[in-house]
Amino acid sequence: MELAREIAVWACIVGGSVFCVIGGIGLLRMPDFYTRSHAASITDTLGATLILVGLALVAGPGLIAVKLFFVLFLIYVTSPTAAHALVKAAYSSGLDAPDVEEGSRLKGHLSDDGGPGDG
Amino acid sequence: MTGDRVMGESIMGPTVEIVLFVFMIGLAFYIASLRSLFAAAMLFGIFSLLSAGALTMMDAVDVAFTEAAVGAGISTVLILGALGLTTSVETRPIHHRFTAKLVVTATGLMLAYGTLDMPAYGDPDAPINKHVAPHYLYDSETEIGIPNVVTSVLASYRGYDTYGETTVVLTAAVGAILLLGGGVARRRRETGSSE
Amino acid sequence: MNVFVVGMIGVLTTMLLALTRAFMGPTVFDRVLAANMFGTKTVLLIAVSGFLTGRPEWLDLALLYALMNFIGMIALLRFSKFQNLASDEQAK
Amino acid sequence: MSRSLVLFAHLLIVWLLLSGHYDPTLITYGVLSSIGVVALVAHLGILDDEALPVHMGIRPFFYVPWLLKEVVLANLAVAKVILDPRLPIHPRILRIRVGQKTHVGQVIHANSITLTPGTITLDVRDGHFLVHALTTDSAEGLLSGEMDRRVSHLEANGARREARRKSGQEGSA
Repeated sequence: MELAREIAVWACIVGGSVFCVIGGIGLLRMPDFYTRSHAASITDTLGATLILVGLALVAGPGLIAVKLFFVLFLIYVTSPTAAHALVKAAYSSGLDAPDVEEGSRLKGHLSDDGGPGDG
Repeated sequence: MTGDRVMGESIMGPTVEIVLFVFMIGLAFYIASLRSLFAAAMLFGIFSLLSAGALTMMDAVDVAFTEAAVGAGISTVLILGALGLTTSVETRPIHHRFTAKLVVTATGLMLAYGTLDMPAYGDPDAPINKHVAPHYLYDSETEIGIPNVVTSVLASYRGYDTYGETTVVLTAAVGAILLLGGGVARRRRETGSSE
Repeated sequence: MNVFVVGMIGVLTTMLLALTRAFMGPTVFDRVLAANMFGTKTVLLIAVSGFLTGRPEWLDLALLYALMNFIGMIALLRFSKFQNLASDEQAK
Repeated sequence: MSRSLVLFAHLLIVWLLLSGHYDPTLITYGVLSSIGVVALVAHLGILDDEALPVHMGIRPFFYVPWLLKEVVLANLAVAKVILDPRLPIHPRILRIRVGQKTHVGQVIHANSITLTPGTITLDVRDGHFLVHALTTDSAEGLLSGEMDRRVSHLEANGARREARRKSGQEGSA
């Protein structure tokens, strides 16, 4: 039981760290602002979740675990709001973005235009 | 795991502090070289978060929180407000300001020299840990009945002081809002532009 | 090797990467994005370091940081007029 | 009134969970500050369906696990894209029609889209979202409309109530 918990803790915290770093790499690799914000959202969701859940497993049930879930909840509520506000500000200021396409017309035809890598 | 934790604490704490300090120094030099003031304001926010992290690592949790609230929160907003009134790019200096660099370097060296006289970080025999601090730490809970020492110091031992401080800050904020905020909003409405 | 040390290294590495993006820009939005990500990483750093040094009470601080970060971010975006700033930066 | 009570209960529970000290003095402070916040919120008049969507009942408890599953899957997909040396992205902006009637529903939908890596809501305009999608896969996931259906189900009651309120206003106007 203790061993299983230890393994779960390691898996969560190491996994969370790896996802954070992947998000950071994405932040550097992606070609423009909009694509970078996708990379940033990885660190805010799975990276933060795994690390905080790992810490909660260490703490065991109790006040500390509750606080960890509060932190997680706050991140989950605030990070998309902040990301949306930022992206919207960028878009409305006219930062270079792809053209708007009609979703209803594209449905089922997405893979036809352009392969991976272009755009 | 317990043994690991003690070892992790003894090595990892200072390492993290050093890493954070290296980040801060690099950031400071980068900010100094920047011409775009908006970017500088953003990086100042990151600088505050870094120093808050460093303060947390040095156990000054309450100072760290003040740093984050004031440094990363309020002052970023204030700097941006000031930027709204001026241009957001610093003009290039005409000549190389050698004297300025000399003065800054000398001041920095003097400050670093001053720290040599201070007691070592975390020294239990330092004057600050010998005088009233133990009294607050050990007796405040029985005397005041509030578990958080900082709260009982702020709100009880020096309650009048805090009261005065709060009044001054509140009055200043109200005054500033009345003098500045209303004016800016009215001007903006009249011109109707985002200039 | 302590598991918290691993977490700490991960978070610090991510901070370094975000810092690099904040240095590189090129637009203001990239810098704001990096600053915002940096804020979340500070929350994680404090949470992990609290466990590392055996004092999980620091979580209160992490909680407040998460709130402050959000408020600061929204205040910033409401406050700044991005049109001017973006073009200024491009002129640089 | 019932809304105020629900809010008060929530605030007090949060206080008790975060404080960790349970002696009469501190609990009294908690009760007093909760009452203060409820009074302030009531005075500001912002205590409505948007602030406290009680009409959703327990349905969020079914939506959140599904959302978390989607978030994890999207994370894995985007992480794979980032680590791929060819960086196979195809960024595009899609205009999609959404079925939510209430503001709460639209906010939940827009935030869920943004929370899922690979898609970010750029703009919300009556009945339409502008969404930036990173890859073809994430765009396809978006167009399948499953999230739209689930959020619509979440607000089902609220939509009816909103419609009733609108018709009532028109009747009285």
